[in-house]
Amino acid sequence: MALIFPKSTDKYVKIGAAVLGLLAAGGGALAMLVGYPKVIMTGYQPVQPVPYSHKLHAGDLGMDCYYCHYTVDKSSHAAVPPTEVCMNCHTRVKANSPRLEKVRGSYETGKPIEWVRVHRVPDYVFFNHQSHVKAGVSCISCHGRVDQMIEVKQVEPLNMGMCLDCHRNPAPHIRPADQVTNLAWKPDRDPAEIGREIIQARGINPPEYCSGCHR
Amino acid sequence: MADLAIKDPHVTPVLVEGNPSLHEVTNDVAQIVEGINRNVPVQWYIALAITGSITLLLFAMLGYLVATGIGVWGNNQPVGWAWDITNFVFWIGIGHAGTLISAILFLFRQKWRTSINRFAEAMTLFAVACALIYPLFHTGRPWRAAYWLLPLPNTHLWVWPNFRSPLVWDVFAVSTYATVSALFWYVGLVPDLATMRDRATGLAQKIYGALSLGWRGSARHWRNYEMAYLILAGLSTPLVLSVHSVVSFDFATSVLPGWHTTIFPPYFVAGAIFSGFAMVVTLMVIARWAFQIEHLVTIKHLENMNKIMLATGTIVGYAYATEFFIAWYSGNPYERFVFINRAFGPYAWAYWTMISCNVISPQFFWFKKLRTSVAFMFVLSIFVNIGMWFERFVIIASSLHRDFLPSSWGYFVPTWVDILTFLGTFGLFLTLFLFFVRFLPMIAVSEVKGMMAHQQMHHDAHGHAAKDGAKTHDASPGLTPVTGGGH
Amino acid sequence: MIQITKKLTGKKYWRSLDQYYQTTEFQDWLNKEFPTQAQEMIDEPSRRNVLKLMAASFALGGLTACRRPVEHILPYSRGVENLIHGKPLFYNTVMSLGGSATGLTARTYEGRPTKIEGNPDHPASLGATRGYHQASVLSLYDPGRMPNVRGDGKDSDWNGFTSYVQTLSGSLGNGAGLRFLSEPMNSPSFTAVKKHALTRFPAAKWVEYSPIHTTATAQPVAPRIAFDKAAVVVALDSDFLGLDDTTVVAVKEFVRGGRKVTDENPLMNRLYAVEPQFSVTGAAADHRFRMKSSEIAGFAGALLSAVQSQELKVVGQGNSSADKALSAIAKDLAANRGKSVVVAGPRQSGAVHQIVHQINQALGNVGPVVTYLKPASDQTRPQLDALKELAGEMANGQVNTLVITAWNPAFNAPADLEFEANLKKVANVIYLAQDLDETAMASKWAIPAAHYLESWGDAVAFDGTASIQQPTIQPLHGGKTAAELVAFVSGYKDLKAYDIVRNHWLPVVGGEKAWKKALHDGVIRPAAAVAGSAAPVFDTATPAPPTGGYEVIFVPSWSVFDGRFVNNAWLQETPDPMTKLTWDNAALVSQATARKLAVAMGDVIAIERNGRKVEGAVMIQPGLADDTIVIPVGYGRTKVGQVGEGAGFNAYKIRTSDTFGYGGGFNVSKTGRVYPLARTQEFEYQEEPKLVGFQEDVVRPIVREGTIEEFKKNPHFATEMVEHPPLKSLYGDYDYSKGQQWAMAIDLNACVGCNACMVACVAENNIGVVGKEQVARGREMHWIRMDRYYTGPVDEPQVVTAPIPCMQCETAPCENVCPVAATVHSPEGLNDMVYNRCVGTRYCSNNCPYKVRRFNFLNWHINEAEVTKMVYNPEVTVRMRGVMEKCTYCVQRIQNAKIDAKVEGRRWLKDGEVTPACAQACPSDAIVFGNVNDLESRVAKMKVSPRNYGMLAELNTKPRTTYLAKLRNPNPELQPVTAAEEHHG
Amino acid sequence: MVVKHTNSPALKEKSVYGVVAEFDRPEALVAAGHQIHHGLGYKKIDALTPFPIHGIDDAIGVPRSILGYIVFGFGLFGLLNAIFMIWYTNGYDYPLVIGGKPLFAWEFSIPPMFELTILFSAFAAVFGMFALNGLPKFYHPIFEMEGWERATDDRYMLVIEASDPKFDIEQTPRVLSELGALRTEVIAK
Repeated sequence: MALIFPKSTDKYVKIGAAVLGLLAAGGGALAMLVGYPKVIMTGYQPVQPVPYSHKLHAGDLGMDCYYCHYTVDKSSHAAVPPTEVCMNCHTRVKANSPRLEKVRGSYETGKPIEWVRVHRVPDYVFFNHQSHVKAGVSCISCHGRVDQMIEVKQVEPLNMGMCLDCHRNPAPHIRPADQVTNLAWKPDRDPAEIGREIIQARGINPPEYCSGCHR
Repeated sequence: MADLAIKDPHVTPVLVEGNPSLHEVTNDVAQIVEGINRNVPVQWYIALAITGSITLLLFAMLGYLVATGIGVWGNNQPVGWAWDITNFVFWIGIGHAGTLISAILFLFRQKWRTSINRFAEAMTLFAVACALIYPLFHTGRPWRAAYWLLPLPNTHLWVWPNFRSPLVWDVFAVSTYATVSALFWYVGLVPDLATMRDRATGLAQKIYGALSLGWRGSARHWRNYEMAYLILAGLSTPLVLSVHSVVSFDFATSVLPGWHTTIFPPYFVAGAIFSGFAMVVTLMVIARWAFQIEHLVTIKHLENMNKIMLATGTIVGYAYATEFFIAWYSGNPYERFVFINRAFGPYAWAYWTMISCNVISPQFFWFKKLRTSVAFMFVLSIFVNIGMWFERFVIIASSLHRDFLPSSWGYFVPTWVDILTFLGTFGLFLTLFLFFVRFLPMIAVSEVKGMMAHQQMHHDAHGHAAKDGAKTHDASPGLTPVTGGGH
Repeated sequence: MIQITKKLTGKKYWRSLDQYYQTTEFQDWLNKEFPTQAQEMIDEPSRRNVLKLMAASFALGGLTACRRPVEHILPYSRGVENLIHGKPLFYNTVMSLGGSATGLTARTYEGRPTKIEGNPDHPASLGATRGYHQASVLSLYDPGRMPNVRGDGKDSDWNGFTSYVQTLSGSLGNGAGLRFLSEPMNSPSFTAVKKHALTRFPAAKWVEYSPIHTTATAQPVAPRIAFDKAAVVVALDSDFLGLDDTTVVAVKEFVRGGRKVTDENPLMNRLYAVEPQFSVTGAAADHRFRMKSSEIAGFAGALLSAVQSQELKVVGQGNSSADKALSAIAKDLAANRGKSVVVAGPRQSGAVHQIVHQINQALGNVGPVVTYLKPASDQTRPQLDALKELAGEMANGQVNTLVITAWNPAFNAPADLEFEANLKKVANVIYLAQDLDETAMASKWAIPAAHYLESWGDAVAFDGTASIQQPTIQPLHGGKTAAELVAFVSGYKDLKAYDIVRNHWLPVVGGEKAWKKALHDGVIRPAAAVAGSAAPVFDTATPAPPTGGYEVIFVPSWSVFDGRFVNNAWLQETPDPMTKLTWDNAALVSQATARKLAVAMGDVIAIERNGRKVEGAVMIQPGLADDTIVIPVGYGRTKVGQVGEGAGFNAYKIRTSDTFGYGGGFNVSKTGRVYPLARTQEFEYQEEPKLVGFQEDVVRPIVREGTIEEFKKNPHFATEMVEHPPLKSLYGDYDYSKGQQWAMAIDLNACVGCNACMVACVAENNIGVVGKEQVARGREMHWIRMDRYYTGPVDEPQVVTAPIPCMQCETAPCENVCPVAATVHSPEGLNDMVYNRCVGTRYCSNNCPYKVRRFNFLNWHINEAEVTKMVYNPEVTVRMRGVMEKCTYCVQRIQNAKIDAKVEGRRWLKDGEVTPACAQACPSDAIVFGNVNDLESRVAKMKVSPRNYGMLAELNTKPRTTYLAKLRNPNPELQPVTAAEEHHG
Repeated sequence: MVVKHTNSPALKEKSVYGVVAEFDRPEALVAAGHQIHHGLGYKKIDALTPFPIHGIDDAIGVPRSILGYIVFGFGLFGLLNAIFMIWYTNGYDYPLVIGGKPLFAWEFSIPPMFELTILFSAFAAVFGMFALNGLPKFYHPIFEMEGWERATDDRYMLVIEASDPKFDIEQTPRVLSELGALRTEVIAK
């Protein structure tokens, strides 16, 4: 009787299967790579309405983070400063630079500057800056070397895995209170060791249970 | 079930009537498919149009549900589960007959299974497909449940399922069952697909050819094939028992009076077989009439299934009685109340529907006249289907609606969405079935032929075999076909 | 829950149904009873929301999109004084309701008040609140509030009103045609403005009126009863634990006085309640007797002669159980001379109060227990007389200008005064309107009223302690206060509320510093002297109400008070403590009366007297006086915002000035219509319903109670009510002996079932309101509910109440069954519920023996106005559709307290440093929360009380919330049937 | 290509796949196979039948299937897999206190352990079977024989492959005919 499939069919079937297998494997690997939090959740760097350079202020001029983000050790929110704070200096410094147009405008009209939010956690996560800063967790742990960024960029995934890694092993991220905002801090010995000592002394026990952050 | 084995080796039961030749058998089955291929009877299209539109209705309801919320159903506090899980258990239960026939009856060497197992297995798959809708869509956020219930990584954090939860056990049990049943079904199909391939022409031949993977029926194939089939049967037997046991754990491991019962696993399994066979009978009665295969699916087959329904139905009835006794005997007031409430409370109507359909009606099958009457068994099998649905509803709703604290007691009333969704699953079920009978051999031809050849041997050997039915195989000169007969 | 299958009228809170009320389909549909139809009706509108819903759900689900939507941060342009973004600010203020002031503390976030607590320094609050106070913050954000000034039925503005007043003031002359109608005055600064106004217009008249008579307003003298000094209390038609007063003082003192029973000190006060309705006071009573209001006077008289006659032989004339008990009660009183009290409710006539006063005098209770104070208001004549006179003057055109600062008189004035009609006869009606209500529609000018949380004011408490009403937010709709309006109309053009209040108080307190302190403390010390005469004069002139036929009793509603909270969804959904009815009022009748009328639950009856008629649904409530119909007033508003419209029926329609409190002579007829009622609790008894003959009687030992005698005999009677095998775990137990372990103890003997905890919980935890249908379907969301069970004989039952929050079981059945580990245990013993992990299988709720878990069957927040969303507590996630939620012990408060402690370098919290909303609001201090591992904590001490038992602990759930059994202190001479005895017998 | 009858050996042996003989009854097939294998000592024999014929394996010397061992191995793997998965996810990677139960315990692990064992075994059984059978194999010379369609219907084919040392393009078909084949046919590669 007539042949259903030519002789070569099986060859092609084998090749096809092999190709499919490779594609599946490759695709899976790719998905894992792309899906990896560090990859998909970082790198967000929006353009801000005012060309404010953290590198200049926090880095070169060496202003302390607290100066602008003055509620970071008092409240869950790290306040984005009122225009007032900018004007404390800029009434004299660069008083009529065109790049500060928006700032002066806001100060005169009382209309807020529309800063674009860079770092965010979902609504159901209750992150508290005060408790972290007071415990000695440096800004750098979540925000990176902001003092070297001209335009602020998200460098950490800020996902739950990241939170838990630190909550389960806080020592490497704990610093003496006076070094929290010193992003360039280079201790002479193993920072984790220092962290452990502080944890011992202060009895720091970060929550690992759900209601610690989800309410 | 060994008591269902054919008692007397001398009188071989008529499992195929009119003593057709093997070729005629092949034709009878294959031509159902091919005949349709050439000119499909208009009835088929009408049927498909009806079931198809009901299926669309199902999808519409599910879409509406996902878009709006579980609130479109009647579920409430305290009746957190109602028709959703009732339908799930109902369909899963129906999904037990197929694998049971293929596996357990195979191990018990029930030759009569060969004419109905393919059909029953198909039914199993479609029933499980319908069942699988509910565990997913009864959740408040199915788009999350879809992958959070499985041990898969997730971008935010690898939070894992809770393996203490019977629902997770369910996910494993039901998905395993679905997979294994599908494999079992396909393995059984391969030789017949080869047969179809060798009869077909053109595109059909290509398709059947591809599906049959170049099956040649070589002795080397058959040897591995039989081993695989035997192993699958051996695996499926505990599996089929485990599935409904695990489903029953959803209730048995809870603290709720009326759910927290050790009798559930066996009693659920019995109930599942009961409902499964009922559904097979319902559909088979229609199919054998519609496709004129009465000589392949004989009264004998149907009668055997009715016997099994009689047996399992009685087991189920006994379980109901035991529940009551234990509730009384436990002296636990909550336990006692739940059962009194079942029989005499707001859901008494459901309870007595269940009793009359599941316990009383199958008793008619004690009479041979009735259990061999096609019309009667058809009606009765439908009653059993209804009864078994109500069993699940009674267990779920009547236990939930009045539990420990009277302050939180309530009542459940279904909404039109509840009703149409359930109706829709029947649409899906039947649509799949229509495609099955249209494109695949609904009877395991190779097995039937094997069995016939074996009975042929029997005649030639004019029953010189030993008195024991099981031994006959070994005794007859090494020419006994195996599938459907066993070694 | 037959209601489910039936038509449910009344406003659906979470979606509008206007379009249906016109259509004919709706009318046909009314007659059908198929749930499928009902479902159609309910679901139709939400199809339009499909897309919104999907969006909402995904957004809230926190789906990480590859492309992130741009979010803006808008900082202040200039910093705000002492505002720290994300930290709450607390302001002390004061709220007046029904003529009494309650000092409150408002919690604000970024200038939004979100939560009200009691001010512990305030004598009328002592830190606790009623549901009204808790919910008042929602009324502030009510989208139905009066949005702008209305003149001559058209939208106008303040300027328009100004010019109008300018032209008007010319025509006012000496004020002969000028009248003022205000709420009962308890605001010193407003009183000052009033004086100014009346001096400016000498011929003008000022009338005070409130539709609800409270202890503070019913009589020309305000009795001050120190319940903590009374060993025996006899309440005659008095709901002093309930709504006789909107403050919580009586509850606090009554409980402190003799309900906090310990095994060292098993002393308990005794409460007799003789009443027509079934009030929470009756529920708390050790002996409760039902008696028609009209018979109270006779009973009081008999009691008087009994206590006066030395041998106490006198018995009551009637043959009710109360009359039989009379001599025993008299003996009991006589045995407690100087430390007992008889109290009559504000609905009773002055004559009754007179008698009660004489009884107290005869018993020497006046002085040690009862003193009489000057009411805050200086209006000496009975309110109704003044109002009647005003109505008369309006009718015959003597009034050409009427300034109304009282709430909605057109709706709530006695029907016989035809107030709404008479308003039309007045040329210039100026009305300070909360919303566009009946009165606003009948007025020439309607001015938006400022909410107390957004305006300056003051109020003086019963003991003369004044408090400044401090605003927490700018007026949302540019509302005015009563004082401002009156000042404005009477010619003080640009006098702001702030000036009015400050000008009045600055000299009084003496200086800026004291003023600041007054604002900070929320009270002004010393209190003004308010002592009244020892020989009080009661209003005996007003004749007693008519009798005969059916007697109707008009009571304030727990939900809407006099109707002003009809548009407040939190209160509407909070069930009545006794009837468990939501979103409606009903005509409450006893079984006997229901039989007599041949009506069942939900049957609509017509109640008629002198041609005034109203139709309303019947609800059968055990324990009411026969031939008596109890009707909560305030429902059946016709002009109201989206929440309250169509809820209940308007009892004011048949409430005339002669039947103001209660009255007989009503005719009742059946209409044949049925009106479905939505209740949160359908089963009234702990006894299992008798379904079949051979079923034995089982009383479930859930809310356990006994008598004080039983307690003395066997302090552990409660735990011994249940026998069970030793509770062993398959795996062995988890160790909770370390660290802080949170737990709660609820003293059922203190709880009066006032529901304050429920409303407080709703306010604190952003709990969704579901509306009437959904309640009827059993989908209400309250994290803490108030279970109410009747015990004893059906016609003379007693009542036990129990707040049921999550038990935070150590071996929680809910946790085991969750497939995605969305509910797990914290090392501090909390049963955490993780909304963002929940997929909503509802398995946990099924497996919860207490059924305290609540599922978001639909998106309850979908139709909430933007302004209403301002009330959300930013510390708590707003749950989306499809997830489970439940009581968390206010974990947000625990976490914040822990953070504060850590910042201070403390590991452990002090006892009382964290208080859940329910415990904080509780007027009777029944709910106590704390760390059980701190043996000094109040909760740890309660846990070791012999009365302490775990509900359903026999299931080995190891609940963290436990209960202290309820006790009754019956008079040995009157053998009562207590539930405890039924357990044994 | 197909060649009828046996007298003119047009076919070179090396281009021949083998000889197929068609029988109409299973007994005949088995008898013939038995004779060919045990009697005449042919090795490379195969039987192609529409349904399994018991006894043919011994007759033509087909060894027992080894599938069982494969399945057992995979089943065991499935079991260990399940144990590891539950321990790793619930007990190690993300420990959570749930209902006061231990992080890992065999009691609550039994159902998934069982199911995964079954699942892996089933996969092994099916795909193992196909693998052992060298399926899928869409082309096979035998398909070219005349009247193949009846090999899956009601005829029983016996094949002697050309690679068999005793194979003889003249003899073998004759032998088969003598053993009662209805007809024989030489199949090209």
